[in-house]
Amino acid sequence: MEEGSIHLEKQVDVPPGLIHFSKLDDILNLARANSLWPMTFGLACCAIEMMATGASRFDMARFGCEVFRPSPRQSDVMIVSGTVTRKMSAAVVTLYDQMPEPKWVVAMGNCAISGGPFIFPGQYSVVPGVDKLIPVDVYIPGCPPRPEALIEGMLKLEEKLVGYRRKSWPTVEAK
Amino acid sequence: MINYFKEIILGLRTLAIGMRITFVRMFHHRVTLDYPHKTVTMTPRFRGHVILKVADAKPKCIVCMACQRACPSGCIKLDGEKREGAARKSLTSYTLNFTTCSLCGLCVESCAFDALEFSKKYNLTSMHKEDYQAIDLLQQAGGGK
Amino acid sequence: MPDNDWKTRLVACAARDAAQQPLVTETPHATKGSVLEVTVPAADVVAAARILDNAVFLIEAVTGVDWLAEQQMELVYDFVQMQTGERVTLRARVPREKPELPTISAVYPGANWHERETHDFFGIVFSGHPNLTPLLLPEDARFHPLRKDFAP
Amino acid sequence: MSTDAQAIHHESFIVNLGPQHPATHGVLRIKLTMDGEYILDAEPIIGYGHRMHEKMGENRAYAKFLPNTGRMDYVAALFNGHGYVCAVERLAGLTVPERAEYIRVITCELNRVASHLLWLGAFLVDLGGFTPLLYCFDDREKILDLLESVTGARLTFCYFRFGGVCNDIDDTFVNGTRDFVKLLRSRMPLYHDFVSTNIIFRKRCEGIGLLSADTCRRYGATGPVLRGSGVAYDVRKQEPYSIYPKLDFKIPVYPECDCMARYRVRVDEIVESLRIIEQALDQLPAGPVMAPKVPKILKPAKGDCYFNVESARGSFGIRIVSDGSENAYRLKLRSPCFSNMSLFQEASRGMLLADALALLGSLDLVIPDMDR
Repeated sequence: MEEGSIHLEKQVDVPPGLIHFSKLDDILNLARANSLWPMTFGLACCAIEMMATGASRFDMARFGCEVFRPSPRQSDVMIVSGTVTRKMSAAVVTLYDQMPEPKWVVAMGNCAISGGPFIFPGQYSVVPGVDKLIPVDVYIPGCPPRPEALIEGMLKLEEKLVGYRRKSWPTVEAK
Repeated sequence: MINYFKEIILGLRTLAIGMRITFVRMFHHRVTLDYPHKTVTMTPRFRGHVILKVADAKPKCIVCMACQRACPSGCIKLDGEKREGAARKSLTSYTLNFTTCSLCGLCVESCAFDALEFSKKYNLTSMHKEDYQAIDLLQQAGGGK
Repeated sequence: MPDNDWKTRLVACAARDAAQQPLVTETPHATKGSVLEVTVPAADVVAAARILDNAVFLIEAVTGVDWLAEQQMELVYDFVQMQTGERVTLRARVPREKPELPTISAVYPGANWHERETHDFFGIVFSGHPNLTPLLLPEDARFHPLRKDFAP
Repeated sequence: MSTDAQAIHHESFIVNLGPQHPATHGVLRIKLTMDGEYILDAEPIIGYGHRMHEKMGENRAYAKFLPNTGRMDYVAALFNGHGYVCAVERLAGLTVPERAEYIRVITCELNRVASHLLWLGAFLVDLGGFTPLLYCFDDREKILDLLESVTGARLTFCYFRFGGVCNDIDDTFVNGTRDFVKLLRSRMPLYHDFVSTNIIFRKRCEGIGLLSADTCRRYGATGPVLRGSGVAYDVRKQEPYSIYPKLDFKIPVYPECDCMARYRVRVDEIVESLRIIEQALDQLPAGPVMAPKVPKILKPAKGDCYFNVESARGSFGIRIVSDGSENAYRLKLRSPCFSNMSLFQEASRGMLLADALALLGSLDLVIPDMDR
């Protein structure tokens, strides 16, 4: 890697706990799934759609994830909304490290997934996907994704946590 | 000293105004869209990712490569072959890397044969990145082989 | 007191071509977007900027162009008059192997960032600049991406 | 005062604001040297959102740069597109049908209203009031619905093309816009009641963040920042482009130089934009929306040109240097946020930190527009 760029380190997987309480874990996960606290972490265009999702029309509060925390230490979901540049990558990793376990990452938008339209041969600034830096749980493609897609992504994350999709949130097939 | 009390009174007044607005709003219609319960209909021009148009169970694409050339981020890859006895080239593969797409719509505009259109899929999500890195549009359009 | 005589003073400041004519082009606004284009010697940029400052011009942008074929770097300064909307473009050329010219950030403090950005992208050195460190690129960047021979 | 106490008094410390901080609206970092609650020096460190737009302009064909224009100042994306297509049209000598010009102005002004509404909400969140944001977003969503029905996207519209626009507007859009203009007019008193009269808001804005007209000029600050300092500079009036000369609108100017003046300028601009939209809808001519002969691959003649538009944040300029090939030789993007932000270091000196954040909010920054 050339001079002037920040080295992207490989993440070390956190080992699972030694003792498991299966039922208790299920209950804990159910509680976590219904009160995901995202971090206010806007990087680029998608951040505006994230704000729109939190605002009146789409209202993320209905899913228990309206408590946008400005501090990483109080949040458990990181919505990477926008392009991660090499200059920013160290800060993204620090923020991720500062979040308490358990924590999840949602890559919102094409830039966060793969660098999006800013990837071209000879590019010098954009990290090709935030999954090169931190483990990502849910990918939401789009440029930018609509707020419905972000809501769908949070529901997907809940599904990942508890293992099933709640009956009260029906699956929507786009027409 | 008088100013101090004036400000307190003014503050209470503005507080009352704000509370009044919020209170009145409680009896207005709901602004929030009940998303997963109500499906949102997309406008006809909504730009989702592109899909191939089909006519007579065959994609209308004639493999002129105009969309591949027009794409700013190079996310369309298509290939075709000239079969024996066929009047035009037929499509053998059409893959879209949706993760680098910028949804600009230049591909659809560049198509002179009306073979591409936007899908209305507005709420795609996945736990796997690979799902969108190579979307096989030909398969979605119903084969072609 | 705004200086109304800025045009003649600016022309006097301009560089001369082979026939000793000042390198000044005046174009209608609709064709190029600027009213007056003046090429000045690299050393006289500050003097030209001072003339424009006295005539209450607003600094719009400072940028560079890398002319690889001619082995030169061109500096382009854009100014606009706030009342009349007149637009003046200053140009200066420096050799590509030693791109250096004085900074105008003492006259226009806003040029500070523009010059840092130009230094980032082209490696042009603005002598006398208070803080010529990378602005948009990472702090330790040593590359100049908008040079035509840049290869990452 | 003893020497010890003096030493403590003059002890300064460094606070890092950002790159992730809710008040910086994105990935801006400010290195603050503080003396207690007072700022001694604030050095903005930018570039965390640098996305190489200028480089991409050089190695992509002219048409392929179009999607990028929506991603610089994404809150008011249409203005960048407008500046870019106008610059290329000027360079290539293309003429635009009149209907397309009207559609451009109508959509741009709608976008300006949306941008100012978003700013209003976000600014008030900075100052500690959350409720108005919900009202602002409600109105903004209505604009986005209108724009989505015509452009197909909610935020990063890629709508303008060289020689026109890619979709014609229909009666639904025209009627919807008329209804929206009426609705927003009726909502303006609500914002006034909610915000302008609020004592906390006034205390935090009046006389805070003073920027003299001369400071703005020397730093190149434009848009509502400059107009809030008493200078009536607006590209739409000073260097009229598109169909703005045919429309009757005022440039709101307030001479107070503080955050409140900038707030008032923006709110008045919303009202003026609504007027522009109504007039443009009334005058809307019939006809095509694309110039008849636009080459598929543009190769403008050698030369360069500059084009300015009045974006929601100030004067957005594009300089294109063409060498006759299908890519631009050099594409310079002059973003208003970059210049507006550069005066922060000088303006914030000696301010309280909380006031500096009010100033930062009132500059209406979009970080990827600044970093480009």
